[in-house]
Amino acid sequence: MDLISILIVVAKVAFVLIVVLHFGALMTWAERKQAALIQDRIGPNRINILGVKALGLIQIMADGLKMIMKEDFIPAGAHRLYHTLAPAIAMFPALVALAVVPFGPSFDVAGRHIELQVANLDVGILFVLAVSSLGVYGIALAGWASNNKYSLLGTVRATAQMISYEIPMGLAIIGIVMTYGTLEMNKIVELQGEYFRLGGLPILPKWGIFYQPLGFVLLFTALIAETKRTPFDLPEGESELVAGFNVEYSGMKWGMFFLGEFASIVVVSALVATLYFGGWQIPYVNLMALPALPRVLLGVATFFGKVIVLCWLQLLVRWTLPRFRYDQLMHLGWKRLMPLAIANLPLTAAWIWMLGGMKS
Amino acid sequence: MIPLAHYIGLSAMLFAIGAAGVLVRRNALIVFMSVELMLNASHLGLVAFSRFREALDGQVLVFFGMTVAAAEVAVGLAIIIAVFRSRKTVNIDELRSLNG
Amino acid sequence: MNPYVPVLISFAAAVLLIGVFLFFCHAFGPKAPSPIKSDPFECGNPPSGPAHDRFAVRFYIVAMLFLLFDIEVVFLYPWAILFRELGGLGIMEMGFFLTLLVGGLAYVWWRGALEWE
Amino acid sequence: MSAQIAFYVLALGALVSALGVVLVRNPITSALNLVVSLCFVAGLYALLEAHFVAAVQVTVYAGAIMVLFTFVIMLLDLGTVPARTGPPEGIPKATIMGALGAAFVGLVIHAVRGDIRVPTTAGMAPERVAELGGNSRLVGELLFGPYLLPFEVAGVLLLVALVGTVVMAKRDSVAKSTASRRNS
Repeated sequence: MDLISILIVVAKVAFVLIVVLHFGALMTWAERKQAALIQDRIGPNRINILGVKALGLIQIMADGLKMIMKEDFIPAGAHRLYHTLAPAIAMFPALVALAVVPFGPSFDVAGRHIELQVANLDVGILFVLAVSSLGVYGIALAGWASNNKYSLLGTVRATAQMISYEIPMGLAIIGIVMTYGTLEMNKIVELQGEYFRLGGLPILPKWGIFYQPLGFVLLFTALIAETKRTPFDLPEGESELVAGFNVEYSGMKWGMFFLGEFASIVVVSALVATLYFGGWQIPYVNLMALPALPRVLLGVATFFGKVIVLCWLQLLVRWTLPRFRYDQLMHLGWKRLMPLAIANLPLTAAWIWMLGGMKS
Repeated sequence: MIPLAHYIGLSAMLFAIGAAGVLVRRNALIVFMSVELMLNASHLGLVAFSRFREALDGQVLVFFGMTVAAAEVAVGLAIIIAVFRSRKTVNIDELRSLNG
Repeated sequence: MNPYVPVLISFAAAVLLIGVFLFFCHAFGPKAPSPIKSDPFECGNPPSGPAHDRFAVRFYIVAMLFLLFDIEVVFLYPWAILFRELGGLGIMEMGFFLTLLVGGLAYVWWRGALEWE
Repeated sequence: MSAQIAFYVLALGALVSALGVVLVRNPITSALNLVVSLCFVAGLYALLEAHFVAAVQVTVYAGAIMVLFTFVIMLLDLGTVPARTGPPEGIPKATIMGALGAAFVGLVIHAVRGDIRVPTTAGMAPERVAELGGNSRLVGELLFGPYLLPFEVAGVLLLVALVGTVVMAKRDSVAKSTASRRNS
């Protein structure tokens, strides 16, 4: 445990944080542009620095600056400490959940073996589940500490929604664990580099999506519900709850909920890309045979390409589907996703057994 | 390596804090949380012994312990809610109707 | 290196970042409190009654069901890791457990605990 | 050396937050302190190389059991229930309990002074565990081997708890339907 390996870890952590935050910030811009496209508008295009508009990208900086310059306001009767703590807790999981996700192939440099993954834990996927299950407290505290009826109602709805969709989420991931027989993320990505073969010819990469099409749909739905965005934005429901659990938040604290939400979109995409779309693997290209530099560049670019596509998919979902009613939301979670997620387990077992991957 | 005795001492302290909470506090929910604290102290002891015996059985037992805790909390809180609905209190000193 | 060292560094970095954000929102920006502003927001009306109120029993039921099913899901993880090695016997073992899980869900459904009218 | 520092930091954190559970007035603060304490103990599990149990501790204990506690406290609006209606939470009683607790801890520490030696029969040292496929896999092998019967019984226990919870909570929900309509 020398200084250099610590520095390498710090660099990796910084890289992941910077990527999550920048992707999150870019998502605010992408979301508005995508919405404008769908609604036949132009979207942000006015803000400029010395005439440079950069497609409206400067808007992100303006938004950030605006949030910092706003009054940090705590309503009367609110619990001051918890009011401040809530956005911090809500944002925390999105910032650390990617620590176990590998974002590129490993390489050797100067006699060191470097894995492009912050922490390779034995319990990999369970770490993501454990950390994200703590995010509920941020939402719960936000509503409870605000001393506002709408906040509390939004909080109760949000908490019930998050915990309801955590079960189908956990069950859907079990399909992936059954398929690859490990919880370690880097092994899962490694195994997705192999192929289904027909007469020795590689036909399809062994990606999770080909083993688990149903599981993918379930997990993606459950994860979108966990991020609390339309069509699952009941907790915020502008038209009924004015803004739900974050009514009484302003300035950067509100911005933290907001940024946390966009960062968790990135986390969701990274998780789905890793579990179902081969992570940094490129189909039919053996990255590990390439020299270190092109291998890393190609691998990292592939991974983030997949993440961007999945983020964009979530934007499309958000601007295409209308909001559910609360009873429909609970109905979908407990009466549709849950039985399907349980049914997915015997289906997976049968499928793997048919492919001959099992000891009898 | 930290000696096993340290873990056992810590476990005893956590257990004592939990036990004191059960005996002193009157809010049924906090009493319940103190029980969880005691349970957790015993889990810590089990895991520590499991590590020093170099056998994983203790960890499996802790897993079962958590299952029992979950079942107990679900039913226990349902009881507390039912009591609160009929008596409008969770103060255990006011719930004496079983005393006869 | 112990795999938890990077996790710790990651946690520390996240806490640091959040601290910077909180400092930003504390340090810049005006401070102009007023009694009207600090009223709880109720769409412009004067606030009526206390903000905290008791909620429907359905919400407790959802939370309790979540807890029990969460445990069952966690039990499935070690099985899923060993699934290929355990073979037919493992499927039978888990089949029994899953039957209980499905039975529980069916019971809850039948009792109408999942209804939100 | 760093393991020692980690142990003492985690132990101190667990103790302080455990005291927080018992000493504070506000039930929400109590619950949050317990969450923190549970997370510190999860850290101790990780230090003891029990990775799977550590992850389950956070997911189930901190992420599900304590969420239920928080939920109940928030929903029953216990933050505003008068804190002391019965006899006061008296100082004499607390002192006696504190003394008893201290005596208990002293007894345990006296009993384990120096150190305890335990036989290592199964030979599952951390290095060996890593060789055999990791902590989660080996815990699973025990769970679906020698502990199969308890595992199935745990399933039955969960089913019973489920039925009990629903019966208990559903029984008076009809009478409260007015309240629930107001809050839906």
